[in-house]
Amino acid sequence: METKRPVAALYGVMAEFDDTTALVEAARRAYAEGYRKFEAYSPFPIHDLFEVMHIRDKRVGLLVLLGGLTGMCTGLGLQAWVSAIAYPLNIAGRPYLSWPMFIPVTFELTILFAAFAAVFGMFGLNGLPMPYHPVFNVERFAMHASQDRFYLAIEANDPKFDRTATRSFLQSLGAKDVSDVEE
Amino acid sequence: MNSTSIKSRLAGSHGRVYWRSLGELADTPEFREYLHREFPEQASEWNDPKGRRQFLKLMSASLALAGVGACTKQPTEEIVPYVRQPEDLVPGRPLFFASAIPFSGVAHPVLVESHMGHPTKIEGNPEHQASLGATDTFTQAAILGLYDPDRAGAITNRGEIKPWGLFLSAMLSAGSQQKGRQGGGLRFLSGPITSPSMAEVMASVLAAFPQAKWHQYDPMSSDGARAAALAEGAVGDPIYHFDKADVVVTLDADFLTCGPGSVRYQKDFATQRRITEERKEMSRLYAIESTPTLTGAKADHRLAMKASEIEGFGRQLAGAVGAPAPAGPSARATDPASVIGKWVAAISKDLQAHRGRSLVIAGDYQPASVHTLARSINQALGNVGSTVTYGPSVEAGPTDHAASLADLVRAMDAGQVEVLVMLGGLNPVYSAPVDLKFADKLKKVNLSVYHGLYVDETAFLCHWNVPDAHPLESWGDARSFDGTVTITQPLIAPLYDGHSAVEVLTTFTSQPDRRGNAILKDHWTRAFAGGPWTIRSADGQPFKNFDAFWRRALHDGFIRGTAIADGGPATPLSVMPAVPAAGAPAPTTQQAATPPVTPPPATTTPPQSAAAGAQGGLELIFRPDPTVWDGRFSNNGWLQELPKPLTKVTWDATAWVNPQLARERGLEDGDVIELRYRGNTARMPIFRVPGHPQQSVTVFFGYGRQKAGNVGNAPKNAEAFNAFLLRTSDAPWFGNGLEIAKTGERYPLAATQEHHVMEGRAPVRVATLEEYRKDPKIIEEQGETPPRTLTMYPEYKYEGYKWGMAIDIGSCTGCSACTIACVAENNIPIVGKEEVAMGREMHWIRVDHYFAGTEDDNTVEAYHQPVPCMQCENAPCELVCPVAATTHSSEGLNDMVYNRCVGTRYCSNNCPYKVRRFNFLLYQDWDTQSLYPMRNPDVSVRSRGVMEKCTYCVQRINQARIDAKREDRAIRDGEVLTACQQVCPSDAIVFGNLNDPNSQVSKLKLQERNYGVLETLNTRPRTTYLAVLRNPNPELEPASRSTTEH
Amino acid sequence: MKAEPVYAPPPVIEPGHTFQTVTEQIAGIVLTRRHPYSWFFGLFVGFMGSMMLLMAVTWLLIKGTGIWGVNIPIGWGFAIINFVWWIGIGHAGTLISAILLLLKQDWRTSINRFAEAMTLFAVVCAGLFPLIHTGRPWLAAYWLLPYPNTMGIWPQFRSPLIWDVFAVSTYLTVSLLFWYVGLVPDLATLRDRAKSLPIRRLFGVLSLGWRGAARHWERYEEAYLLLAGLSTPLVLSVHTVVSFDFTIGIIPGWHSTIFPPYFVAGAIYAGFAMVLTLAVPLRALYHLEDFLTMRHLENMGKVMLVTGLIVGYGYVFEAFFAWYSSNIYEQYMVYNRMFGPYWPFYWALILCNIVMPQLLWKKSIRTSPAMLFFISMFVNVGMWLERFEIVVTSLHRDFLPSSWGWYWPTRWDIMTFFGTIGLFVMLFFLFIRVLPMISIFEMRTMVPAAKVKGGKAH
Amino acid sequence: MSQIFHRTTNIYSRLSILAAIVLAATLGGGVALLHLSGYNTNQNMYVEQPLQFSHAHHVGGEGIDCRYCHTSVEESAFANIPPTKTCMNCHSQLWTNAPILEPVRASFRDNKPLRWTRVHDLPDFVYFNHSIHVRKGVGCATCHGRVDKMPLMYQQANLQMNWCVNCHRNPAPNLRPRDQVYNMAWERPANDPGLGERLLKEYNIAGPGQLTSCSTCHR
Repeated sequence: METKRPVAALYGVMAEFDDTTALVEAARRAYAEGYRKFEAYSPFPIHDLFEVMHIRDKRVGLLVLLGGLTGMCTGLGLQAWVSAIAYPLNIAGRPYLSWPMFIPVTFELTILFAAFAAVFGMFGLNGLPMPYHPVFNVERFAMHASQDRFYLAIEANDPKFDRTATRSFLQSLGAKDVSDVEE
Repeated sequence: MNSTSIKSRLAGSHGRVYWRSLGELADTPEFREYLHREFPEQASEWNDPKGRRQFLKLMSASLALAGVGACTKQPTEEIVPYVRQPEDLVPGRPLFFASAIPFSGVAHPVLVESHMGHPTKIEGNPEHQASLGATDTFTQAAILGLYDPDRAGAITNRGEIKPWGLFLSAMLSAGSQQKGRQGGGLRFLSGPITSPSMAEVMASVLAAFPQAKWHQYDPMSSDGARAAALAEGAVGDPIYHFDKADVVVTLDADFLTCGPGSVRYQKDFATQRRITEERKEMSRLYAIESTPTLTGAKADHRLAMKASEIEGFGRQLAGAVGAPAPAGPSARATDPASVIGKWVAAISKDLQAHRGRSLVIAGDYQPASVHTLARSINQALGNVGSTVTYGPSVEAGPTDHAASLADLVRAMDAGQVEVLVMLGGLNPVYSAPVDLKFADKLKKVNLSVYHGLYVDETAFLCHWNVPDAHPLESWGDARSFDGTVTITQPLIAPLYDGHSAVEVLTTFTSQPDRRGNAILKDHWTRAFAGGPWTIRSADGQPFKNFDAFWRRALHDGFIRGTAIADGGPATPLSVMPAVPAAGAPAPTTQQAATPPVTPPPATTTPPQSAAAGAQGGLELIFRPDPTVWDGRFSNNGWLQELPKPLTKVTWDATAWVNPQLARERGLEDGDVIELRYRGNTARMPIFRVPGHPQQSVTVFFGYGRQKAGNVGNAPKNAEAFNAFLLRTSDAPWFGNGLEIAKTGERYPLAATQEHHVMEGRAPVRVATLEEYRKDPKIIEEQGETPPRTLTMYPEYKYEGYKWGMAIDIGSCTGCSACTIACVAENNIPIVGKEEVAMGREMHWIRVDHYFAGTEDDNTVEAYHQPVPCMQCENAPCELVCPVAATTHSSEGLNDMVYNRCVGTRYCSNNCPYKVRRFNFLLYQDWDTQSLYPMRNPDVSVRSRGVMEKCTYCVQRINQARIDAKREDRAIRDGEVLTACQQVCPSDAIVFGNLNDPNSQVSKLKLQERNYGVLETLNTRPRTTYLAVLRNPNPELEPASRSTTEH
Repeated sequence: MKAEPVYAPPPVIEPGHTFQTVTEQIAGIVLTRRHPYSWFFGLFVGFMGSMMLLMAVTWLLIKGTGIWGVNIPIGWGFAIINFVWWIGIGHAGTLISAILLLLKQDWRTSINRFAEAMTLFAVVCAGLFPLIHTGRPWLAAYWLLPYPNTMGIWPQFRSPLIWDVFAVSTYLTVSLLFWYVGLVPDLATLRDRAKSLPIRRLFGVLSLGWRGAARHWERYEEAYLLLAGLSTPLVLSVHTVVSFDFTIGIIPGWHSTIFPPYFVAGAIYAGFAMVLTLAVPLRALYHLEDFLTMRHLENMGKVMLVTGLIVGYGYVFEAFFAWYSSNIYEQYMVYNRMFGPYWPFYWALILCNIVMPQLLWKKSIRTSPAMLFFISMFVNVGMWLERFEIVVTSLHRDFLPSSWGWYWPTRWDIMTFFGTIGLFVMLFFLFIRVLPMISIFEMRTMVPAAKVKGGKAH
Repeated sequence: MSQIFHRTTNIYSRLSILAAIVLAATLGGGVALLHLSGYNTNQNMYVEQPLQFSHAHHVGGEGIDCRYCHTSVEESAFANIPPTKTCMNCHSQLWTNAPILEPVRASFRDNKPLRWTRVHDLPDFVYFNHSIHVRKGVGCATCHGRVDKMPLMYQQANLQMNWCVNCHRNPAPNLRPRDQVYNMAWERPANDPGLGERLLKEYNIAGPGQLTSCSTCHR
């Protein structure tokens, strides 16, 4: 981790912590410090982190709702159209629109569409897939971020970002190791 | 599987266990494993018993099938127009020709439907008194017989194919040799001949060869009746008129399903018993019989006794009604006189109360003495002339067949027979009495000629084989049971180079090699000019010329005025003068031609004396098989697969025993027993039949064939199931001294119905006439019908036509002609025994059969219920089909769209009537070319994996609708006849438009005995039933009456 | 974390584990070169079974359903029995993942992954049967799906079979998504632990470049929760719809309102039984005692006991309704099940599904892996017998005695059935080889160190 | 080296998703088009015939009525393909030795039928009936097109089920007065929009309920 190396474009600076508490604390401090464009990385979800970073994305829920409604309309509409308009047939003496019989399919389609919305919506909002990301340039990050270490990265495009100041700030948080993240 | 374990289970279960199926009782691993050895799936898949559908073909077929539904291209097809189109033919529309299908020489009048020159369906001839539009099963199935790929294909001499010319010269030389000896070594063997033209040819042959002899043999014909008739001189043959009979007593007679008159008899009998708005009375039937028959099943009172005891009963009855009876044994001493006495008293009282309106019938399989008794009783009751008329025989030169054959065999044995010509495919090597040893004696004949449809057991031992021409391929004439001369005309050129019997016979006349057409026309030209016949046109006037007469005869299919009733003569066995001359034919020729009259042979003497009853034992009763008769239909898959009445067993013969006897001997259905009888032995799987005489065993002819063809040949383990192995000439129909032994072997039987009790569900509803008169609601009360308002949905309206069907099970005799008619009309495949055993038969209309009564008293009631698709308005099948392959038409038909069906079988599961049928394998025979032209072009040929079912013959409905629309009118009532309705001899099935209040079906459905099966499910079946009404004699009201459980 | 209850349940992870050890032990199973011979054996057995299935199905397509024992009246035989059986088994996974998640049952974490995998494979096996049971799948495939076609004709949406098509395919899809979403962070872990570049790239692609950012985790958790919320009604609906296949019919023994609940209970029952059947050997085989603790096994035992009782309740009430309705057809159906020709099946069913599970009342048995395995085996068999009862004994004697019949499977039926078991085994063994069979990242949250000092959440 | 992907991979990963969708769509569309194409339906496809019979010449040129050859069109399901005799009615006088007619003369001479290839070939499970359509005022040209302008016969309609069903649902637009049925050139009068409905009543043609019942065409 030689830090003197001249860096072309800088994505930000990254600090490594080795337990959850430190990370959460660091995140709180960073937020308090006025940093906004920073991101915490952990091998499993830490709910306190969401709080201290004030993360709350309602769009996923909204997408799911929309998905569900679309599914419901599709299901009901399809069946009604097929049975009453496209080719009305006398089935077992039932009327063309014997709607109680249409409930199961409607339900299934509701669920299906909602589920699609949830998953693809989530990945979409997370900007995944994104196989390449600057943070992976940090070797230790690539090794440990998904296993047993915790990271806080403050991005260069944060208005308050100042290379040296931010570095020292991060170190002050008791980071085990602070390193530049190249673009 | 040992019987003790079955017995223990039997003991455990109670009630009518003996009607439960073998399988139900014997469901043990061993039995299963055994079954699998019997029907290894592999074997049945790789080499099909019918030997046609081989694996590879099937594979290709089913792969080809993959295309049928999927988006593959239509294969390119050709159109091949005529070069010169026949005048009367409209391509795409069938033509109908009147013709006749002879059965044991007697004509069954038919109309044959022909599509572009292929006969495809046989209907009864509605104009003809012997049919009135109906036919029996055999006649229906004749269409398959025509196209049977196993038919004899060529004239052969010692196995080498020879042209007709060579055969002709061979016969001519044989003839010229015989000429010198007056034909001393020349013998002819044929069945009974009723054909005037053939009789004349025969007469001329016999005239040309005075020493030659003509022998008649039909293994199933009734020598007893014939002997009795001969004894009466010229006028001994009875014709019954059930439309006049109020009380009918049968002495072991199965007049409803056996005998040439049965079709017409069923009609009259049914009419006489049908309760309608107009008719409130019905006739009463007492059946005194040995083997249970369908006639017995219709009886209001049925008394079972040994066949040998019938005569005694008849004698007592005669005594009771004061009819002169020849001396002989009286009713059995063993039996408590009370029962017999009670019955005799009651019946005779009833008979005397209906003098002139009653009728006593002797069974064909009873000796002459019983026929004589019946006749004298009828005379005493003044029935002769009203319910029965005795007239001349329709057979030319009737004679005792057993004696005639014995005579021939004696001659063969003595080496007197140099040339033997066997006409008309009666297969004596298989069917002659064993004691004659026909096969051995045949070897002593220098020149044997066999003429028949198949290369059968006899053909294999003869020098010359000449293929017979199927009735649908040949010209000819024959008389129906009522004497009407009926014309047979060809609808198609002989498929297998066949020649009719008369054509073969002419080779011995002065003008050999005449074609059937010429012979026939020549005969009737002369007969028209002057003969014993009184030929009249429909309006009773004589025809102006022969052509008018002949055109009419061919159009009608029969010659009016030739019926016995219209004064038609006995079929003359004589040569008519070539030159038209007034007056009767020369008696001299008559004299010359009369066949050797044989003295009344042993058979006509009461068998129990001849049958050496000394050694006691059981009584053995012989019967023709209900579906393959004496084996002449063995190779007809339709008939083989037709469930046999009362047992519903297919493809096999069974020996019938009374359940009680079975218990005594520790026998279960399917146990193979060995029958020892007068030094002969045969084997047969048994079947327990309630109502069977306790001390008798009935065996059926027609099985154990070895040279019948791919369909009819018996499997190795069934070759001994041949009743002919036991038949001796002195006891053709029954006799004492039978010993049976359990072999320990089991033989799997394939039955289409295993369970014959109603389990309190009353699919068949029954009441006595009295009960019904008192309270017509009694029928309705036997089931519950939910109110039509019981639904959350609005009701579907049916404007226009609203098709429905009413089936009168009071009239249904269970003859199953409807099943065969349906098979023929709707291209229904044969599936084979293994598939039937697995429960995969394809019949669209089945005839359910239920017993009621208890084992011990023999007053068993049997009911028959034809079950087609109910065409439910709330069809459970439609609701569950995922692809809408079965939906409701605007006329209320439950349509089945084969090409849409994916084969989930859900519809069948959900059908409470289980009338749907599924092509589990590729059942339809796609490979046998000769079967293509047989199929009905108006009905799709279903393929593998497709559900199918009764459509109410929608092809006929559509044709009728289109015709009606083209004429801007509505379809008339009765214009559309479903195949089952059209064939039904007792008019039990009526189909029509329910929206027309005047249609016959609407009227029937108004009757209070009209009910729907399982209406409690709110399926709203369009097919409903008219309940059975029985008319018991209060004095004999059987205890078991109430056991039609409800 | 929730407030400490008076009774502290045994931990779902043995003490002494760190993030590192958890990761190593679970991911190690996938990334190591060495693995027990028993794995090869299992895979081989599964492969052989699959080949047998292939053979049976090929012959079926060539010949048609006639090679099976089905007939009229018993139009459905093994195919549908097995379908329902597999679908039932296929319920545990999603159920564990979804419902237990909603119920905050943290012990689910160590079993949900392979339970979900099991679900997927079971549904695959199940889905096979409706396809082939027509003998002509090429038609079923394209007539059952609603799409504009040149015939202008559509599926018949009143048929439960169409409902099945939608329910099962939806269930398969959603389960797959659920499973995959759960896998993504672990795939990232594997990506980062793998040695060779190709493997890393492979996992890299599969993990979509997951990097564990807090914002991602937030959306991730919300989506996962919603997915659970959706799967819960779905999983209940699927077996309800399957039960409609019977209840919509009018056959006595099918046409019954208690079917939906008791089918669902039965499904959970069967599902947990199968999870146990797999968990017990896996645990021993890969030394996962630390993660699959006794608590898991015991809890599953309890669930089986409860659902087993519900199922028993179903049987009792089937008989009760028959008696109470005084409907002769229903009554005969029940009588026929108990004392008819197929009576051994009924009593075997009672033994397997009702009697044996009662042992689970005893804690010593609930905590004995061997016994649990033994009992779960009985339940697997019992649930199959239940479907046999419903399909065969209901159909073989319905309304008209004249059309009563017989069913007996042929060798092809049996080959197909065991074939699918083989397929299932093969897929499962492949799965435990190439993917972490326990959710690593969720296990990490179970490590004491995951707890944020003075934190509120968790 | 800790990066296992180049930065451009991000673009590719997104593109690949798009590509997959596009690919699926094109495949589906392709299959659909093939299914609708003449390759599958034989629409507008010429077929090899034993001799080059020209409807354009006989109908358009000579003005021979359809029924002269297709005799049973009014009474049967099958309109009939004329027997060789019909051809010879004229061609025993006309063009008696035109080489093109040799197959006809041969057929007539040695009594061997001409083997035509079907142009309009419905599946065997479809039961179409000419007589009723003709009777109800559906013109020949409605389904067969301007045969009088076809030197060689080809199938004008695609004959797929929804093509049939569309007319069965709403026959009015395809009806014409009975006397115009065989008139190839008949045009729907622009000044009489109500004609179809009027004929519908006049010929009392069944409603869609009956016309779209399965058993109307399938048995």
